[in-house]
Amino acid sequence: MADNPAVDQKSAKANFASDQDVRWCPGCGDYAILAQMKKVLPEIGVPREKVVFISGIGCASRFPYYINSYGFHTIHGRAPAVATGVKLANPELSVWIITGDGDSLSIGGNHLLHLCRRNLNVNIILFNNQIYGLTKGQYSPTSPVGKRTKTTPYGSLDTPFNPMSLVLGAGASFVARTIDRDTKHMAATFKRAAAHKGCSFVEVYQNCIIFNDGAFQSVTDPKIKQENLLYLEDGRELVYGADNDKGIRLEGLKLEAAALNGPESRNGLLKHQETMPDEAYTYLLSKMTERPDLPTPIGVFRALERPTYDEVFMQQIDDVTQKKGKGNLKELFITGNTWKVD
Amino acid sequence: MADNPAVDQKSAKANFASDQDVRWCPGCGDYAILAQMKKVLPEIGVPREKVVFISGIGCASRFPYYINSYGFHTIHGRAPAVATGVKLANPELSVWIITGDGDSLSIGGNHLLHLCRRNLNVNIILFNNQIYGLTKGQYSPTSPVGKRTKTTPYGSLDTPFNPMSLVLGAGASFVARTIDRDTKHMAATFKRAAAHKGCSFVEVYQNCIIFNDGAFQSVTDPKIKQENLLYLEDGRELVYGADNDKGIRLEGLKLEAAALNGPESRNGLLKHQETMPDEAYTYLLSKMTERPDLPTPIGVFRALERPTYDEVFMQQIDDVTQKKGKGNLKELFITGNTWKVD
Amino acid sequence: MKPIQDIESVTIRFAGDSGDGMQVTGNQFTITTAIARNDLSTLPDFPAEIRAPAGTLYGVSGFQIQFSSEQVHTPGDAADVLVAMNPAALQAGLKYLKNNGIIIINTDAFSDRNLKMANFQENPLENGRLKGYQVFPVEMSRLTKEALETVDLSHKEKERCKNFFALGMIYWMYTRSLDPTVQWIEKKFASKPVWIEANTLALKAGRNYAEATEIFTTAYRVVKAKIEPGIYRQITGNEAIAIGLIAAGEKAGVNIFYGSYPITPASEVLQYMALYKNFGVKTLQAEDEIAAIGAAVGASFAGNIGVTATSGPGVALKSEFMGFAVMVELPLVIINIQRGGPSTGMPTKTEQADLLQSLYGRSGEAPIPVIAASSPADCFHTAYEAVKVATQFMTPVMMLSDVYLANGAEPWKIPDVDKLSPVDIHYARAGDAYAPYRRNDKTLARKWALPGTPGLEHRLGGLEKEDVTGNVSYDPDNHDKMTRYRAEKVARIADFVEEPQIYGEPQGDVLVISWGSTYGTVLTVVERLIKAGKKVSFYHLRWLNPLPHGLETHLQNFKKVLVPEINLGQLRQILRSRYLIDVTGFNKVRGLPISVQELQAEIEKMIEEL
Amino acid sequence: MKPIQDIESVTIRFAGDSGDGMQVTGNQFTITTAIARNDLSTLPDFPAEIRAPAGTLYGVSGFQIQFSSEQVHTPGDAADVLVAMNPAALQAGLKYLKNNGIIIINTDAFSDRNLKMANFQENPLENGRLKGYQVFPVEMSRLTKEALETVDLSHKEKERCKNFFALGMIYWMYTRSLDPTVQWIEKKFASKPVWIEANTLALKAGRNYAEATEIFTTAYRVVKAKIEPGIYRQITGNEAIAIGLIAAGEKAGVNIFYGSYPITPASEVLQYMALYKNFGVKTLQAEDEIAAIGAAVGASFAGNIGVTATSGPGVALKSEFMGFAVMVELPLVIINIQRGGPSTGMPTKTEQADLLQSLYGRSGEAPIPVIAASSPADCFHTAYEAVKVATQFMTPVMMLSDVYLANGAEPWKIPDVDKLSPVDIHYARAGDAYAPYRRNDKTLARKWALPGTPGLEHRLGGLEKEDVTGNVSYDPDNHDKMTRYRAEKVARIADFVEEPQIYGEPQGDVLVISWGSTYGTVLTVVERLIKAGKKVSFYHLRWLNPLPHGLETHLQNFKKVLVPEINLGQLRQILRSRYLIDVTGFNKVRGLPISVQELQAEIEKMIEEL
Ligand SMILES: Cc1ncc(C[n+]2csc(CCOP(=O)(O)OP(=O)(O)O)c2C)c(N)n1
Ligand SMILES: Cc1ncc(C[n+]2csc(CCOP(=O)(O)OP(=O)(O)O)c2C)c(N)n1
Ligand code: SF4
Ligand code: SF4
Ligand SMILES: [Mg+2]
Ligand SMILES: [Mg+2]
Repeated sequence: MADNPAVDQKSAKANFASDQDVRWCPGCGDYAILAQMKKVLPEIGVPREKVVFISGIGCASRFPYYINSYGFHTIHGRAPAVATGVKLANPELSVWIITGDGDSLSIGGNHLLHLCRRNLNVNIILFNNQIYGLTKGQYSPTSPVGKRTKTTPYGSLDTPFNPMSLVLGAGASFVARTIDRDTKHMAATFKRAAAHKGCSFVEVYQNCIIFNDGAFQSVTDPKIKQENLLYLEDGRELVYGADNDKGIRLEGLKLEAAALNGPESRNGLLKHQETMPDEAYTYLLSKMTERPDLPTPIGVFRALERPTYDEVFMQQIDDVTQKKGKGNLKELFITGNTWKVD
Repeated sequence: MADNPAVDQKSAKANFASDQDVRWCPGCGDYAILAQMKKVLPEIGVPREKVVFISGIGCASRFPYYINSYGFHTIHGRAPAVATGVKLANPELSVWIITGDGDSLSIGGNHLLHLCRRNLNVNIILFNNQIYGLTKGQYSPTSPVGKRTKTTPYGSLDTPFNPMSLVLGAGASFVARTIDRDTKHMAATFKRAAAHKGCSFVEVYQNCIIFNDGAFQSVTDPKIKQENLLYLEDGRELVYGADNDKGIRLEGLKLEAAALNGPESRNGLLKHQETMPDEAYTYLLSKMTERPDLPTPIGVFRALERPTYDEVFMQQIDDVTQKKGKGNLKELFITGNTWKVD
Repeated sequence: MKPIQDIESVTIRFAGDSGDGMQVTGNQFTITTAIARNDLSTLPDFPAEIRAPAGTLYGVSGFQIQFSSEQVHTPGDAADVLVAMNPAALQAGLKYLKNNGIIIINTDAFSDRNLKMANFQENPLENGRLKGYQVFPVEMSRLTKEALETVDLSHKEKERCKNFFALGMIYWMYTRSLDPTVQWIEKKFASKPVWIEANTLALKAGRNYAEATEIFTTAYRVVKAKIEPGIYRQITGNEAIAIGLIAAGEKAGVNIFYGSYPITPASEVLQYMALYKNFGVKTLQAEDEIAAIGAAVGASFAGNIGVTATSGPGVALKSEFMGFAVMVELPLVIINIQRGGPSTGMPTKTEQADLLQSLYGRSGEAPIPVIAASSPADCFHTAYEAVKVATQFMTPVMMLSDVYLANGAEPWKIPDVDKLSPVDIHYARAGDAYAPYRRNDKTLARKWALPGTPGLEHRLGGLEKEDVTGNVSYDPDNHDKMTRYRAEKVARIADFVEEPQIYGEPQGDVLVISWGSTYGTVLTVVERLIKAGKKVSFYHLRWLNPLPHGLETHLQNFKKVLVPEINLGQLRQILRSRYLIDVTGFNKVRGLPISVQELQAEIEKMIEEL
Repeated sequence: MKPIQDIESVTIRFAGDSGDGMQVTGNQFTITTAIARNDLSTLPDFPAEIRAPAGTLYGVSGFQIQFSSEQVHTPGDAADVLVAMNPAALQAGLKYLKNNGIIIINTDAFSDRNLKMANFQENPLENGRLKGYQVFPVEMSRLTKEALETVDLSHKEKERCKNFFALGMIYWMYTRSLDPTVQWIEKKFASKPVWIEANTLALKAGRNYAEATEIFTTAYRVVKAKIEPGIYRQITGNEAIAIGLIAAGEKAGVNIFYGSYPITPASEVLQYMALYKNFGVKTLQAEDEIAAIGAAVGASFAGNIGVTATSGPGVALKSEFMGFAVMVELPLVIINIQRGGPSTGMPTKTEQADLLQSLYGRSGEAPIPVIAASSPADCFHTAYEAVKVATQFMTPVMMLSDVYLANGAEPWKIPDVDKLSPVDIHYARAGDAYAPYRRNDKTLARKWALPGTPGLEHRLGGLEKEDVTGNVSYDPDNHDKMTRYRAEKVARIADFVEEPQIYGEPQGDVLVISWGSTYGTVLTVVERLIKAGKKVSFYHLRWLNPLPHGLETHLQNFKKVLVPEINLGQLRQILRSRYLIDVTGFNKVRGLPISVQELQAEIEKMIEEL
């Protein structure tokens, strides 16, 4: 650590600020995310020139313009595809995908999931505001049933996706959630994502103050959030509430909230394990947001290492080259049945 | 039942046979699936003219040509989208989507998952042969790691999708698996899918004799399949093996295979429940194929009713019409600020 | 009373912060002007950002209206009057103002902070920067607050009424009645009486201030225009599309299935359609553009009329399904509301650069009829006609609009429902000996056989089909034949749809040909030039594919043919190829409508050089 | 010895069941013919089905070769000799046979069942159906099995060698050495000696049978052609593309990133590329066409050369990213191997109907250079040149091929690696004052700045960019300027690439203009007509965008201009528009190459009517 970390950090932060005017709506949750990212980047130990931010289209996707690194603002839903090319072209780059709930779960759902299954070593930050911001307020695949928006004047009919369950179903190796209003938690989560070798998926609850203000009120309003938030910490029991007076235990294969009112009431409380090899545990965590009786978990749901795509991809090239020798054009040209005419 | 069911069934089966030459490779598993479908259709109680088969592109997707009903052979990966329009245009139709593993999980993955979350009342039959058949033998998103195919001459690097986990993650309400070689089971499964109100997803293990012969040998070879197959039956314990001498029990949140060698060894065996509201149970079933030590479950994994999309969609139209009165063009024209010029 | 001066036409531009209510102000002025029976045309000018920080240049929201005692076809190149609610609005608005134009300024917003944000080094009210204009500085915020002294609202709330104060002043200047706006306020705020009081007071205060203060010396009057009798409403292009589609569905007796994915500037059409569920309209916000058109095609297969709308990047995604629709010959309407391209381009700016994409953006020989709307209200008729041709010919139809039409508004003479032309559909009926690809002799359309009908079971797909039977066929001659059938079917549409009329003499020096939203500009220019005795005529293309039969003759009857387009010459290229005539282009790709002035200059130069 | 007759050129068609090994037979005959120094051109004709049931018509697999002592540019319209291994092959093959042509028939396959499956009511060998042909009935299956009596294989296995028996007969007929094939057999079956024995025996038995039996009376000899000295190999279009890309990558010193999604007929290119990982080639089978091009664009951003290949329906999906690539100005090669359209169309049949899609299938003004290959071997040079222009001009380049080139093969004169033209890249370097959109004076290309380089951090995207800085800009004049820059950059490519040479006199009666795979047919026809004294010349376009500077002059120097295309006149339309010349089209959309005969007849008629 530097002598004066505060100063260092500040200059480092400025280091990642680009010269572009930030053009989100005043009060948008995106600002807080940007601020944390600029704070975290100098701390992950990758020089600016090796950082690439790749986004699709949406309010969230303007993000790369505001970071002074390499940036690529691509097309709607396709950032994971572009990121795949970037990372495979140069595996040394630290690649960050910035996307919105429409960008990544509506038009871009397939690319996101293929990225997760392949386990490319990149970081995906999904700004989930449960709305289409840039196009001015249509519902998204994470908007709740009944939601009235510009395109659902009588209420939405579509059961929303559970982004966590979805990426777990696709085999994501790192899955986490954080909240725009919880800046420290957010910074810590970004750092964990950066540190994870493999595809890191981070859902950020992000408030769209214009078209969906208060969507996450239950977990951001200081008056009530303590009762609704469960902070996941590796090895710690699933305990929550302002007074840590509630916990989660398993009943059969089902999660139950339990009041903690005595030492023995702690029996059977689940203990969080990021590397839980049991598929079911993480999946149950992901489903908690669908249960009105359970709190919303935030933090790292899972961090399991498995070979990354870029790693095995480059390895295969090396192996084949080892085996066949470095390619030689002249030899390639005369492969197969040749004959000579003189 | 008719007096002579055999004859009746035969004529009914002929009833659904189209006049087109079937052009799959001799020995392809698709033939068996077609035969069972033609057998089942007359039994589900929907007249021919109300049946619509919709497919994408691939060997599997030629299917609609061979059924004498309404049929729509659309474009690669997009059958779920087309089916959505068909069903919403006329909810009385019995809509069947026929698709391959490439069609539905590679290019069409997103549409498939959105269909599942919306819970449109249609039936999806995915012919999973773990290969691209029609384009002559490239690997697919269900091909195992290491698989050598035309496009992976040195072995595939991509972790495959688990189709079951994926559709569960998307909220599918009916999920089942069957095998081309097990004709009776297949017929029964198709009937269950047809009977389910909501989006029914059926994975059929299908042998591509030309490009991926024997991919499912462990569950089709009469010599070994008994040890590798677990037949799911609602309310029945998870028991398998030629002599029903093995079972599945839960250890914490993990499934374990157990030898059954005495009455008390049956303690703690899991009992199959199609309507298990616990997310984790069905999810664990879906993950069994990733565990070499566990058998492959076939049958209905889940059959949970929830409102269907077509139902709420039409209901909303009715409600609005009720509330606003049937639309009147003249009134529509003069909505808003009007003025008169004489 | 101050003197009143008669004038023929005026262009006013209201400009302020996004939060200043300029769109409401503009719309109110428009309605009042329409009721006063002037002809008019309007254009809102939104910022690209959702909600830019207050006071910024890129947060300025504008609204322009041209009104006149003569016919008006554009919102005006440049404004006679600029109402600037803050420094940024002034800075951004100046370039739209005529020399010697009037500027009405809310001086209360001219704080140092605001000036800086608007890139003014010094206060332009003080440094002579506004010389050459007629400047009317008004402390609008203060005056509004004063007028509302007795009203039970906070200071901040009161200040929000200042747009009505500004509107009141303008009403005085153009001798307008306050009544329509007062009525509107009463309806709009029916549940919040305090706001009725506040806004009405502000409006009246503005009028009274203008009347009383010495800085306003003259009021103006634009006398009534000759306007066809009828009931009118103000309509934007996007709203007109929605209503046109619904009308066509009703006339056809078939449900409209509208599948779409939001994209600027097409999202609004989905938003309107979603409101009209009581017409049996089915709307699906699909997961992407491909699913949206796929569902529309599916709906068409099952007997609804499938419609989808998008903009350029979305059209790219839909093109595979458009080719499929050509093959399966089902009715389908694809609406492209063009915006600045290529790629994400300039999403809120107008352009006409997707014509070639509309015509050719598919693999294989995949002809699709293309129709373009010429004005906001014309979007109604165009959408209606697109549905009509799609069902009559069993074909996908591409309809083109653009940002300018989508957001622009004009008075729409409400048509008589009973006089709308019929939308005919040829169904195959139960009991028919149905051959899916047997064609109508005249239209070459096949018949529509709906799932659910016993005996008509059949299978369609994207593989080449055998003539008549529709079975899959790889026969070489059959493919050639079907390829030509598909082309010929589209060509024959020209035999059925109305031919455009030439405007002006049937021969002369210059024929101007336009399509889409340049209509208004070209018409204005040609009217002027004809008045000035020039031998200029005008032919506006409604169908771009097929081209009308009469076009060739017209082309030959003029010394020069000019095609103004907001692209690099796309229609021009088609015309040259088709008729081998040296058509000249006038092309500005600036994300803005072509201006009357620049086009007029160009044609005058052309005539001179003849 | 039987007499030997010299002839100039011969076309042979081998046809049999999918399982009969016709492709191997054809390929062996080809190599032997090449070694015997005839010029040649070949075309396999696969069934559309993967593996159709034995004996069916749609399961017939064919292979056609034309070889000659003169230059050969097509596999021949019609065959002199048809080798038919079963009734279906006979039925399907007859339409390709010349009057009085030779048919060599495996009579053992003429069972009732097979006849019925081939749609023969009666045995054509018996009912006079084959009158007008020279029929050679041979019991190939039986004779093969007899010849292999001593070999340790099952009856069924022995019968599988009958294709070598047939080949042996043809070798005798055309006085060919058996050696190359024997050597190939020895290599191919090195690990299965019994098959070496069997196949070699069958081959020799066929030769001996033809030599001995009285039914073959004459053998033929095609003397050596004048062929440029060098080392040759037989190459298909798809293989040539792969090798061309790899060569360009090596020359540039940059890795090729090849992202693709399988589709007929482009999948093979991915299959070849995947083999060559030891060249550092990176291949990704993406989840769809969009992801494939997206990854390629990403790779280009990060410093590889992104390449993607597909066919028509896939191009539709890629078009949004192509527009994006135009905007971000990165090198990218998109290869479209055209097939019969529209939609799924006729996936295994050839067509040239995606030219307009290539040029215009994107929203906005999004110009992309387009280059088309003219022959299987030319695919090498075309792919190479596409990469070269993509990097030199920082632009996406579209390369066109088609089914006919993809599957067809011809001798490729192996080029000298050291003489391949250089592939230059202009990188921005660390320390440069980098402005992402500062352009090269001559090419208008911007510089490539690779992520990882300190100090060159910058951001690209699909929104319109400010000139020089590349910042997002909605400025009207900037947009017009950038739009014209993008167009001009592509236009300037014509200043740098080689101009095609006119074939024949620079003026005359008819100029034939072609592009893509019609090259061979047109060249053959024009050669013949020139020999016959006609004033016909030929100009083949390699770049379709931009068009070569010299083209206009050529067009003016002929009385008539004819453009033969396998579409409804797409290049014709471009030429008419650009040059205002009444270009005539010759268009057959049959999924097949245009035949020499029909084109020749057309031109002769044209000349007559002059
Ligand atoms: C191909 C395409 N389709 C549609 C759009 C329009 N569009 C831009 S952003 C967006 C959705 C934005 O929502 P989200 O991804 O949630 O991002 P947010 O704005 O909420 O941050 C849409 C539909 C587009 N730009 N491109
Ligand atoms: C847009 C598009 N891309 C690619 C193809 C080529 N294609 C046809 S089928 C297919 C995959 C087939 O695999 P699968 O879906 O598993 O079906 P199967 O043939 O194995 O039954 C592909 C890639 C196509 N027809 N259209
Ligand atoms: S619209 Fe919503 S998400 Fe977009 S910038 Fe504004 S507040 Fe943020
Ligand atoms: S290629 Fe495979 S899946 Fe396709 S028809 Fe043949 S055996 Fe069946
Ligand atoms: Mg969002
Ligand atoms: Mg498959």
